[in-house]
Amino acid sequence: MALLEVNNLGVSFVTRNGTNRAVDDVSFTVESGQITAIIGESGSGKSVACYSLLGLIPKPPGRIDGGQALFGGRDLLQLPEAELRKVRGRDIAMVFQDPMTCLNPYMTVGKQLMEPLRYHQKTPAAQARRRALELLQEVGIRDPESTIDNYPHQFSGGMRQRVMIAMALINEPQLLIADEPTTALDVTIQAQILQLIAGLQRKRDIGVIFISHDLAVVADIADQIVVMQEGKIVESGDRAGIFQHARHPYTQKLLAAIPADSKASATLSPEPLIQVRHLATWFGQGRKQEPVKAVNDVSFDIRRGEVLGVVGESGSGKSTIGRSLLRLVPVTSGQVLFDDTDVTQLKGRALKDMRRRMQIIFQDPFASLNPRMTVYDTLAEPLLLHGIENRSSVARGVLKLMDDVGLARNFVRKYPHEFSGGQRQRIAIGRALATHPEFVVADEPVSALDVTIQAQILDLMLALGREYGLTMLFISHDLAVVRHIADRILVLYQGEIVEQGSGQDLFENPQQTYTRELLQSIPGRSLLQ
Amino acid sequence: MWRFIAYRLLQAVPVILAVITVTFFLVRVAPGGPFDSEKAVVPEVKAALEAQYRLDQPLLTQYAAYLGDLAQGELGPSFKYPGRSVNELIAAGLPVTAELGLYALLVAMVIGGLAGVIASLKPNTAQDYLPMSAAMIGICMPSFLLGPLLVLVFGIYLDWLPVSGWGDIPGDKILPAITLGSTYAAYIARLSRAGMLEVMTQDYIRTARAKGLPEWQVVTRHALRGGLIPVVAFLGPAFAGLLSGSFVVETIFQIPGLGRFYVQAAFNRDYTMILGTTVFLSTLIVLFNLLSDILAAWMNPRLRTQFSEH
Amino acid sequence: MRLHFSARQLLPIFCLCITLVACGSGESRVVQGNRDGILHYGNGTEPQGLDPHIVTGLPESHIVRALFEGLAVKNPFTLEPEPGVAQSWDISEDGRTVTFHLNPQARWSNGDTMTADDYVWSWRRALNPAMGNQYAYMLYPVENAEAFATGKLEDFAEVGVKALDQHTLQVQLVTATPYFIQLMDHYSTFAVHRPTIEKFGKATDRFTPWTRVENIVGNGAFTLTEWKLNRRIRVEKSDTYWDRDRVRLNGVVFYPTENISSEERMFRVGQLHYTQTIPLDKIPVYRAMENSSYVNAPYLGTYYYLLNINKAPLQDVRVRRALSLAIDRARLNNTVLHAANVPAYGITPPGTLGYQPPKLFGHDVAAARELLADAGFPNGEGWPGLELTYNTSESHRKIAVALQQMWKDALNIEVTLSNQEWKVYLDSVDQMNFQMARRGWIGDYVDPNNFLDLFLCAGGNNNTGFCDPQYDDMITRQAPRARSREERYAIFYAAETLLMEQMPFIPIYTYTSNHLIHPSVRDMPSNLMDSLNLKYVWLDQDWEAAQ
Amino acid sequence: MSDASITDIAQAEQGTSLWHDAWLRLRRNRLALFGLGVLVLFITIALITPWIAPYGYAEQNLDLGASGPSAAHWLGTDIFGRDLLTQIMYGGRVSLAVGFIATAVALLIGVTWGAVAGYAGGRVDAVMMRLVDILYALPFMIFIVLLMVVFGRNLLLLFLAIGAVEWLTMARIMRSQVQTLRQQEFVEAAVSLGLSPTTIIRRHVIPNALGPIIVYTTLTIPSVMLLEAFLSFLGLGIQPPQTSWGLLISYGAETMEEYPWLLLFPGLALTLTLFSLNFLGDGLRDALDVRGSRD
Repeated sequence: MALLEVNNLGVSFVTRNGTNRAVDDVSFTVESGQITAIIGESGSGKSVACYSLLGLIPKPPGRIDGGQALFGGRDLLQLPEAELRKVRGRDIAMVFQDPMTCLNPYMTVGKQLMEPLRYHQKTPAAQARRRALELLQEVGIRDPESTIDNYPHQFSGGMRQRVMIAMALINEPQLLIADEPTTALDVTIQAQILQLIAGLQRKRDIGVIFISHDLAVVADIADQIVVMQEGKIVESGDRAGIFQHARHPYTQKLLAAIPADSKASATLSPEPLIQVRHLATWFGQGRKQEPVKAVNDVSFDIRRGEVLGVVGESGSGKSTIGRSLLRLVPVTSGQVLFDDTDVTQLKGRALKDMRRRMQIIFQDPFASLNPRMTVYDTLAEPLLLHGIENRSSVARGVLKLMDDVGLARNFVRKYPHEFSGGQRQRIAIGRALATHPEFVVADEPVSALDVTIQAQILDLMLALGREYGLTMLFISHDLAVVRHIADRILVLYQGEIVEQGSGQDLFENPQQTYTRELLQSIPGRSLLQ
Repeated sequence: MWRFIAYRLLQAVPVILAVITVTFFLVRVAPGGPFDSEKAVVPEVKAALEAQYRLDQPLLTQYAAYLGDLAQGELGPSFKYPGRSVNELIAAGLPVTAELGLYALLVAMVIGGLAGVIASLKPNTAQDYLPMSAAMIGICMPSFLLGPLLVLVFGIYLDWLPVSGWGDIPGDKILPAITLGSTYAAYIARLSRAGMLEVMTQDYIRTARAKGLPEWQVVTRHALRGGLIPVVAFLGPAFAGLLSGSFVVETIFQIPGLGRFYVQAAFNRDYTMILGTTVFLSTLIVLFNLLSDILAAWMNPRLRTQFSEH
Repeated sequence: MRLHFSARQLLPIFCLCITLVACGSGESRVVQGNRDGILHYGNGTEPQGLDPHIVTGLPESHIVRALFEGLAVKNPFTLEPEPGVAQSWDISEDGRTVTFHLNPQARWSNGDTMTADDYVWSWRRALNPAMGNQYAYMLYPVENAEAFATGKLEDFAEVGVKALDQHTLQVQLVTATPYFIQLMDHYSTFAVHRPTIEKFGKATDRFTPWTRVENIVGNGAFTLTEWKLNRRIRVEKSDTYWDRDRVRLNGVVFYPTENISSEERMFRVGQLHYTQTIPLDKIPVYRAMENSSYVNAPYLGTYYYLLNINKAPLQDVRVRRALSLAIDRARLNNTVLHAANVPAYGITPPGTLGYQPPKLFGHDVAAARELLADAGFPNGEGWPGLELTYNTSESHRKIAVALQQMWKDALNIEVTLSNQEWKVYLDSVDQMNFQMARRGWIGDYVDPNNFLDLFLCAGGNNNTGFCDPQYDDMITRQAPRARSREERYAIFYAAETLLMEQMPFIPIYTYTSNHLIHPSVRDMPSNLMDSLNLKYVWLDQDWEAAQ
Repeated sequence: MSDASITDIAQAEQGTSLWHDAWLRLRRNRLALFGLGVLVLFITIALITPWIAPYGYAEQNLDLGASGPSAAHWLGTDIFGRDLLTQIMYGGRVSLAVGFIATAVALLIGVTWGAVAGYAGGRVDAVMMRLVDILYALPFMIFIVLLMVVFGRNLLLLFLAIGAVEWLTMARIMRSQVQTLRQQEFVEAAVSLGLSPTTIIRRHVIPNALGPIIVYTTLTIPSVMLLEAFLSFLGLGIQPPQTSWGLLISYGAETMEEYPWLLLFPGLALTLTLFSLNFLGDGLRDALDVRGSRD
């Protein structure tokens, strides 16, 4: 008998501008001892389906239209709130996406860990504490005795996710629902967490629902896969069935979107556009505190028309390099020659002219556009500022930019909050191209996008790069993406370049141990050619 | 931690000095002197009086002399109360005003805090508007109206509480505290409501619910701590406002506080008294601002660990 | 810091503290006071100090008169002087020499006997310019006193006061002064205890703590036992006072009741026997009560508007008279002032020791319009505007607003109001930069001279710019020479008539004293000087039976 | 590339501009609309008072004195027999003027001061905020009393004095807003475009920091009205025969037992204004909160 059986589940949200059905007639089963993955892009209803089972959807806007959710012989959807809360706390546990915000910052880790145990089973404090220490050990936290009384901000992202998992398992649940547990983590840490979840699932023989938007992530650990699109299940089957011979076009499109190849080598002019000599950018030169050496004595060249990839985990200093080149961050020492002029010494007018020739694209499409300026204003501002267009011709210039980035013209008067993530990134790219720059820094431009959208944006950037003859610095923590777009790749570790080479060389014979570890951690390693 | 406090205290010195200088010269510019009175004063007598208080010396020497005395903690004699020094008057008045200010702050926090938290649980419903409107009454009813009203209802008609005085008859501190505190209850209600609404959307609240905790435990054990930080940060400016506004309440309830001395001094051009009270009120305000900043930082573990590290 | 209270736990605590409090504020002070013989007295503002030669305000005078006693004391019923420290006094034929015979029983509160030398030393201290005594002019009738007080005379021996022996004090006056004995009741003429003062510094030192509870030595019916700043001052019956058998109160507690509304509320809940004043709008309420505790009586003072006769348009007497005639004083008094005062048509309050001032005009709008037309402003045309300056107070505002409208309706002229803060107002009046300004004068002693000498050319408190040599001559030369009171009053009458024809000021009303006095308070009569003599006052425990 | 003409832009689907979008959302919030309605009503009445006031504001009837609401005087009369409704209307002119103008002054100084301090950071920020601390430390009530006493009394000074005291908290709120916005990527993008700091503050930072400022403004207006009342209570505010709601309330408070209507009606006017300001303020803040809209 299946651990959890969901039949014809329907959930819709009643908002001012009409009701929309987030989950439409969804049925699936979860066996204990198996990992069932639910894959779908944002807005596909994958999270809503699971949350509604546990009553975690706020009732006024949300509404359960119908369906059954059989768990342990009882229909969760009919249970009174008090009963549902018992199930939620003891039998079904959850792990959420962003470890940085899912723990209560004002409470020690130990106390939060023991809370479910103390509340549901009224276990005395001393015993609960021992249980918590055991679990911390089990999820791989070294020396839990000394850290159990620390506060969440004293743990790294990966460590906090381990604490979340420990907290979920403390009441010995039968079902664990993990909602994109590794999306916010670095690729190496993501690999460790995935192994941890798979290991715990086998050891405790519990059912796991693994929700994700990225097929590659679940390629190694999922037993069953369910693919959802716009509230409906389009396909489901075992891992081999889905990856080898997916039937539904949407599933095929998802598979195709995973960057698997490395860029063909192109012939480039040898003459460097950017020369970086011993660049060092340190933060917090307080009197007494030790300065943070974000970028430490880095030197490299970027040839004209080349796409240089920079790969590294958070804290490796990759973003700082990008911002140092553009003088968005004060450079401590070293030289940055742009077409033989040292950018670090420029001031006033000269700096402004230089800024025209260098632009940046940011990661978060929601934060990189001024919410209170229409697309027209956002694109017109750089055109007018640098005199590329005058008052009369600016309208034509804006429309050309919109065509270049593939945005429909009649959206020109709209505001950022009326666009999807992908469309906003197109606007940001349009803004960067407005001044006809020679050099563009792309700081993780696609990390926040769904896989299919990610593929479109990468292709757009490659196409525009060729058309505008751009030289690009592409920064990302995702080695697969960088390999797909960059001619040459720098591997960065704690502010220093560890290795560099073309995508192909790096993948075939990585020299440094850190590079090898990076390669191992790429999810869905088996899918790559 | 102590380095931070020392640093802030050090910063307070120029602040207080600036306050003294501004007040010192502003007061002397005001028309009318300390010794004018309705019955015309014989010029010779007035000259003798001004000599006794060194008012006939050039302004700068007076200023230097005053700072010299201040350095030794001597605030000079009061013009209006001959035979009494400003130190003595302040020693009598300051503790009362500080105590009234604290009770008022307590009232404001209890009324405002409760209203804000209850309102935030069900936003934009009756449970939101009723408590918020009740807290709002505090803002639109000035103390010179609320005070007499409370006295009439509780003091005279119901005869539950004394009509005036401070510390003589039990219970005579309740009405003044409510009168003074109610204005700030509204501000605190809005702050705590906004703070709680902000916190309730945080992810760790969803985690708490996922643990199966009942709603009221989710609110008290998890949401309250974060939600009330903006309120604690507001206590400093609120206390400053309370001190300034306290003298109306002190006049209505015949409370021997510093505020009342201040207004009498201002109206009588009792220069040393004005300066003395201003210095003490400013110091009290600066200290309390520091205290509320430290408290707000202490409530946030991230800042607390930074403090204890260096 | 753990904020672990939950809403459930908080509720019970909250209810507990509400019930705890709601047990009423216990037995009222009046009931206790009547039992223990302690009078609870609302005293207005917090007294500045208790040194008789420094203080100036009314609140201070009540306490100083309880702790000290002058050579003569005012009888509260008749205001006639009664024996104080001096058991008797005799005045020479030409009225210029007064000899006081001190009562041998008179003692200081520390037991020392009072001697004539005490008075010589005290008057020297009171007149010493370094002392800054703002009431030194009370002793100016004494020969050379004014010269010494203004620093023109160094040697005090030339001042006309001598101690003939331990118990005889002889005073030489500049000229015959019928009201001189009354002045002996004013505290700036009181004796102070020399050893105590000199123990804490020079005689003329203002900062000495000699008036502290633990140091003060007085010679009055009570001694100081407690002074809590801005809270209360407690005095208790003195056991060294020569007339202590007559004193029936065991003690008095003075409260600083600055806010008149709060004072009235304290009276209503029985926290006070006596209030300093009463809010204007409460008068009709209390007057309507049967056997009400509201006491209203004539008071030696006049409320008037100073006119600056050097400034246009007031330099024309017709304008001044028109302004005065246009005011309906009776209507103002009955409505805005709730009939608490008496309309005034001169400077001297009627009935000042039998003197009746002249009444030259009444409310006559027609005459007023005619006068204004003659003065060149027919029906208000060409009126340059007039500003009335007054200091911030509830009653001043009400009167000013009412009169502003009366002038507008009657004469169609614009009068703007300038409400100034106390010291700014004093400064404006002092520097004469005003056109019309509110003014109130309370008599220092019961004699028309105290009001009429205001408008002498050299009068310190003239502030109108009015100067008429003939008027000066009548007041300073002719009146003192009058052989009898009738003749003196006739001269005063003629002088006041001349004054009112010139109208340098607009009289509005004669003051009245307004108090709330608990029925249990006995022998605290209201008198023209509203002067308080605690020697006579006593508390009747079964006052209800008497009603 | 087809030559796009201006008309092409015009036909572009008219995007709902943020302010337009905010107005749509505000229109659905009944309470905010109620608030807006009351405010507009009060302001229009205040503007056209001289023409519609039933009696002259100084017209007295001493014999009548304080009388309760009657046919002749809908809201009764004050102790001078002046019609209370007329007093409230004229009082409204002063109170609303003081409320809005003083708050505007506070808004202007506070917003610019906070924006510059927040954006500049470092030493400039430290100095500017130290000055704010000094003014915070000065017991502001006393500061106003001294100001009014020293420079005498006129309405303009009243506005400036109140405005000069209320901008402190405004500056602090603005500074914290600007500091958070400063880290936003769209500001960094603006820097990389080469825009000057002043343009960045004006075009990018201030419009996005207005939410909390608006809410605080709706709290400042009533408290400024009460501050004017308090000053008038001390005799330092406006001069008779001018009046204001605050003054009417302070006179009413003194005779609340004998003539309760003298306190009730002005109090009601002020309370109604306060509540409508708050409902409008909350409505505006929610309407402007972009996050609350689509995603």
